[in-house]
Amino acid sequence: MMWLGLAGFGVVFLSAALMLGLSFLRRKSPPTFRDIPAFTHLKQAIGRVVEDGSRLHVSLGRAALTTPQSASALAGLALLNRLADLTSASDKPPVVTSGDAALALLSQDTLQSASHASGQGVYDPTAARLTGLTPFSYAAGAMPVIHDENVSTNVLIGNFGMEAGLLTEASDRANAFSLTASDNLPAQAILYASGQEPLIGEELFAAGAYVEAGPMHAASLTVQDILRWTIVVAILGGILLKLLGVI
Amino acid sequence: MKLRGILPTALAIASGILVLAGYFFAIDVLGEIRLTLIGWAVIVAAFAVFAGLVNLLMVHVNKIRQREKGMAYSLILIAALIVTFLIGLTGPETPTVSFIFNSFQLPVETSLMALLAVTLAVAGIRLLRRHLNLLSILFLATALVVLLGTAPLPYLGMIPYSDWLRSQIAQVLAAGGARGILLGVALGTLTTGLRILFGADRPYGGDNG
Amino acid sequence: MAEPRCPVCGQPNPEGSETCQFCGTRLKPPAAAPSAAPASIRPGEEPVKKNTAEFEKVSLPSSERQPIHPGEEPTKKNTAELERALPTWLKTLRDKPDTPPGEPPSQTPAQATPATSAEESSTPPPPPLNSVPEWLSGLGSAAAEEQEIPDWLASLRSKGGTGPDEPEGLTAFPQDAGREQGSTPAGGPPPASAPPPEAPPQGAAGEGLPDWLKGLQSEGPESAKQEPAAQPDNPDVSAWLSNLPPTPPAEAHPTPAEELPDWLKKLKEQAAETESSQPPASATELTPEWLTRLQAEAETQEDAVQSARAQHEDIPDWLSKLETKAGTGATAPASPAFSGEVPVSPTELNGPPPDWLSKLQADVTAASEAEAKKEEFEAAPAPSPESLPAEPLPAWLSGVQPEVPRPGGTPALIIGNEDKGPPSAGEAAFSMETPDWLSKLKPEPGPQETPAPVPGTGEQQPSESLEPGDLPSWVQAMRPVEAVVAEAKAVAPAEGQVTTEQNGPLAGLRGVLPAVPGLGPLRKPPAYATKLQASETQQRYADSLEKLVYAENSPHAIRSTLRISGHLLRWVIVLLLFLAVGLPIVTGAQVVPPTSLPPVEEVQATYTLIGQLAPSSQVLVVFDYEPALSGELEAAAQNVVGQLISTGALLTFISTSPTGPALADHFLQTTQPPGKLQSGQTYINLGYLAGGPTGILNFASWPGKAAPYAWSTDPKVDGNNAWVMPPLLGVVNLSDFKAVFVLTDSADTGRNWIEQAGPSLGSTPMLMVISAQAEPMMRPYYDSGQLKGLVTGLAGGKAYEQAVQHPGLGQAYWNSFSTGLLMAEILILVGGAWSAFLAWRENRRKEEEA
Amino acid sequence: MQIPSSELVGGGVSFLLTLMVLSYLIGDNPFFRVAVYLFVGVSAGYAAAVAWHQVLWPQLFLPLIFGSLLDRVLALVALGLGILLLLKLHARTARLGSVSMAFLVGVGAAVAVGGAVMGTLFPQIRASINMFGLLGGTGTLIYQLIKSSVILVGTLTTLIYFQFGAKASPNGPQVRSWVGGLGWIGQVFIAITLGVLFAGVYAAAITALIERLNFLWTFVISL
Repeated sequence: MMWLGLAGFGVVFLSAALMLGLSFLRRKSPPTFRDIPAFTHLKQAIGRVVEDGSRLHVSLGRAALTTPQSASALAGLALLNRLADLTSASDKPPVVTSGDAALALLSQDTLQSASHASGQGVYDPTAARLTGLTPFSYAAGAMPVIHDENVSTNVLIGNFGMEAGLLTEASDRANAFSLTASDNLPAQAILYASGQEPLIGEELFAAGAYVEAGPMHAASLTVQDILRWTIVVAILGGILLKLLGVI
Repeated sequence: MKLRGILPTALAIASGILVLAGYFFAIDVLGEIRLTLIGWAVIVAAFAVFAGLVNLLMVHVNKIRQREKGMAYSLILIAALIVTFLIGLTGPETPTVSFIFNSFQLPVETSLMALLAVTLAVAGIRLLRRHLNLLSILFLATALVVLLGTAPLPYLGMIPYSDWLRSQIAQVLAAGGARGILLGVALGTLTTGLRILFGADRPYGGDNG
Repeated sequence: MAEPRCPVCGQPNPEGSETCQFCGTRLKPPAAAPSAAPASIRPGEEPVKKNTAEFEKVSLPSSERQPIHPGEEPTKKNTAELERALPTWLKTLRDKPDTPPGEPPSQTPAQATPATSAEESSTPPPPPLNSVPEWLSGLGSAAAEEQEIPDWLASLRSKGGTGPDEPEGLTAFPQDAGREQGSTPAGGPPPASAPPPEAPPQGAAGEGLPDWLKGLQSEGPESAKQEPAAQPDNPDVSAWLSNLPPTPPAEAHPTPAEELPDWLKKLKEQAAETESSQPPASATELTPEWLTRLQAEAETQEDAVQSARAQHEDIPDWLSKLETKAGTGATAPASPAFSGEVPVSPTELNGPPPDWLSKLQADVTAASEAEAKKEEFEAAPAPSPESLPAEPLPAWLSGVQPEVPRPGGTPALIIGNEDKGPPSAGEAAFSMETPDWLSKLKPEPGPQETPAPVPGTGEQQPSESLEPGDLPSWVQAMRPVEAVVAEAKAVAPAEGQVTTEQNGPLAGLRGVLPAVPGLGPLRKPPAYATKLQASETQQRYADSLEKLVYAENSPHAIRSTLRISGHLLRWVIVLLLFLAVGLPIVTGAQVVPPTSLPPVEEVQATYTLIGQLAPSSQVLVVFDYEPALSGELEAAAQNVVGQLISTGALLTFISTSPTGPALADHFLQTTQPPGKLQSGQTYINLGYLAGGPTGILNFASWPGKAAPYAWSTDPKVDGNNAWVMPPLLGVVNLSDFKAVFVLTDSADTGRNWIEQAGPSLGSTPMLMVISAQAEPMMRPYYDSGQLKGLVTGLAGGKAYEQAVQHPGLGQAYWNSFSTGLLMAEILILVGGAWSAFLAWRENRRKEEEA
Repeated sequence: MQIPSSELVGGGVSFLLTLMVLSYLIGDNPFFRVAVYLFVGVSAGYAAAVAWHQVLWPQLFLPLIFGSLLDRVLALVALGLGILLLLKLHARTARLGSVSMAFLVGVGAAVAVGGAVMGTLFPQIRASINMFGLLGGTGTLIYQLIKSSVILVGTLTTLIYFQFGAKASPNGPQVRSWVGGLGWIGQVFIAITLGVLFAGVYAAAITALIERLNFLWTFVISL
């Protein structure tokens, strides 16, 4: 298994080098990405939030930071950071709900630094909330937020399970716009059916790049594309070797 | 980045790289360090639970203070939380806590799951109203075929070949799609994690990147 | 009737000719224009409707009562209708087809008389000039009729004061204009003596006025030619202007307006006359004319501003209001005219003219041209405040805004555009949804839409307003008359009732265009006033606003219907599903035979493997599912664990979910016969394993350290070292267990166990009982041999029951499962088809409307 | 049969709470709110109790009190990080807490990256390749080949569908036509996959509904 570990290190090291290099080289001419309508609609929804004084609700899921699913939450936090920035002109700060305590604290930090960055300095510590410590209690705690706090746009991005269906149902009843993304496959199926603008799989991690969160986010997508084709080649090559009986 | 932001970032990068090294290099020391750091992280996460509880309480205490609409619910929540926690301190396995779990938490959670039977049906019905395209139609058609092959029809039994069709769709077509999505998610996870390890994304306070 | 004349060269053209044979100017509106009738209500359309209704008073054929859209130009037939009503003297005035344009006396009346101007109005006038007043006159006249005001316009009016006041406040404009005009031409310079552009400024440098002109020359050829023409010797105006320079523009307007009450008394009846004489004046001796215009425009703006704030007649009052407004009223309809203004100090006057002046200058010709077409007085002023370049937009949107909270953010954007503050991030996001027509605001500054302060207005005038090259022809036509009647005009203001036309082409004629009697009804047909002659840009605005209004309204409608149908749909589904699921439970009806499932391979493998376990085998059972799915997992795993117990296996429970240990207890209570298992003896619960995959890895590599203590409701067992108890006695590594069963609802958790614990298992088989939704992800692990057995969901549990021939929860739920799923399938199939039909119909409707 | 009072009370509470939650199907109402807030409070209290009993006490305080020197030192570091995190509760000291949050995030990111590469990328790639070893699985060789090929096509086209890079064009960013074509096939696989998953979720949900209605009925007839 030693070689596997080294291969893993190689993949990570190369990805890191590519990301750093591309983010530096392309910082002036950012790459072009395919159109994902969900992000266009999200921008419009954010515009409405700023305009009509309603509220943006960002739900970051319930990924524990010590699990591999934490990446989806971290991607959600990156998006939150940008959204908080975009809505800084709004009357109300975005309300953020999480199903993991550490994640809730991180969302507080993100909102706080965003409010400082926007020069408003007004930070509402209760804007980032832990609504429950188990998946369904988290969803149950977030539902009243959607119903009661004049939320016109819901962004569900992170690690959700089937409880996501309750959040989209609440959003639907509140006639709110919902952009939804989860790294969990069954949740993606639910969100595909019930969300207005569902993001599928990897698109969750592209959110930062699509809301111009920084050159490193754009570089990330380019690296993902490079790795994608590397995987395709690796699989096809591996199968060829397998059929030839080499491996 | 300000000086006070450097320490957290450096700590995040250092701890991350140490843990990551433990994954790739079969060196006992690295493995030990990795397990120790993750052990610490689990403990810190447990502390975070209590910090989170305070946040949850603060939100609802504020609602009560400001006499917001629905403050009665907040009262109920706070009371339930404190009572359960205090009793739980005697041990979550004690009969009382077990009673609370079985009588309060379990039925509500399973009932919330039961709600999905209706809300998902509504979502399925509304899907084509929202997105009328080939893929949505394919999505619904697949779901219907799989459901048909999941259980026999009343008084009719299994539709011939429906279970075979279901297994082929679920184990061949879906297996391919699921694997592709999982690989894509893994790629996204990789780059997202690396952004943290570069200090490009710093969600832990200070100025975010 | 007479053949159409070219508005530019004045030459007669054969009936029906599209363009002037002499200068090529288009004589008729494009044939397509009238046919472009939109299905939806258009902003610019309402006033037209109203006026076409009035049109019936002169009994127009119904064919002519077509809705007119923004940008549609008057059609010949309308004006022809009015020919009947024209006094003969007016016709005679016009019947001199072959008069060269150079000859004013004949040419001028031809241009000025109502009928002719009406006829002229059928020729497409240069948009920048006449379209604005024409177009907005519709707006103004629409304001008069409550019932026909569209929502957006109503909201506009609600901002601009009550219906009746608006016209009243606005009618002051033409009267003032007429009054001013009557007084100013005295100093009208003889055309011959019209100095070269450079001359007048120098010659007049001593007065404040020529400085203006010097400045105004920089505004482009037109202003350069016209302004100098009359200003040097125009005492009235210069006197009037002498107040102006030291005061900020906003305050400059009221100065002439202080005379307003007098004009209102004296000039009500002859407003028409003065109007008719304006075009020549405005064209020929532009200085007095445009200066009076400036006043008139300014007053009109103020009137508009005033009516927009509150109904108000007292001038000093509204002057003071205006002053405060000039500073703050950025949102009032007329305010953009003042927005960004800087108080003009006398020294500044030598530089470029105040922006508002250059802007108003751009409007002078527009207003005059519009009036030359005999616009209705009530209607004409209405546009004038809004006809100021930048105004239609804010005015409309200030009206739309309250009505339309979510029109793609447009109103907010307008405000954002006018905002001089730095754009915030929110605005940046906003700009992403800027409609084209709004984003065009910046690229298209100048006479048309941009507020006057936008630099370069003057430069842009030629491009847009050179087309109104018919102005020079007016100039040619008017000059001599002005010169002749100059003296008479000088005294005109003194007279109370002016019954003799003193200026313009109708000089000397009596009873020209009497106020109301006789000609009232003739002037009434507001076809001209309402024939919307919008420029391309204005048309774009109108269309965009229409889209805006439409896009705003339709979602509301859809949403409301969705809400109602949503509730109904939900209730129907609830009823049907509960009936389908509940009836078998209540009645105990067997709708499916007990053995209704074919044997499932992976279930059989599980059954076989458990059957091969030796008695007292130590087995690890992982309870890693959420309480929400306990119903499904308990039904699926009931007989799996039951068979393990019946083989005498010693069970160890563990979980990576905080609720797992409690669920394990609940599982034993609800699915297994009581007393079969004894904590600490036949089974042990190791509780919660924190850390997710890392916790699993810890447990896999050193189980005793990762989960040392027992979790039990039995105090004797709880908290003690579990690894000295029978179920774990002798177990050091994970591979010491005879089998590992993972009960999970999550593919992630299942994968974690396979990937983290798998390598430590050695030959120990791992099997899983999973929720139905995890199957596509977990099944490959069974195919690859990493899992030796797999039981999936209720169906798997039922299949297992059939295998062990021991009915349990699977059988109890199976009938409801069958009927419930069937009902769901029917609902989704039928409902989905209906939704598809609705969506298809909706899309088609949208396409048709588009 | 005589039902123990505790079971009766517990059953009664469960019965009421189930009805209160299901009432959400009619519309959002106070009963549902009460049940939900109660549930959130109870579950949070329970999770906190478990965190204390199953994590902090055995993994932090026991080693701190009874452990070896090394255990105590390690536990002290963890305790220090934990206390720093608790400082986040106060506005003035909140910044100190970001140290432990940074540690948590750093470890979390590493676990995510390690898990993604070692736990998903490599195993899934290996599985895709091993499909063609045609060892495991059932059916004839031809069937195995066809099945493996379909899964392979599904995997690759789905992966290709996510291609983000595109070329700028007047009609907006466009991916290469052949990539778009493969991506479209991938979309078909995604739609089918999500459809299967939706069916699975629905089966789980309706099982939960059956379990609840079954419980309600059982409780009613047991009275």
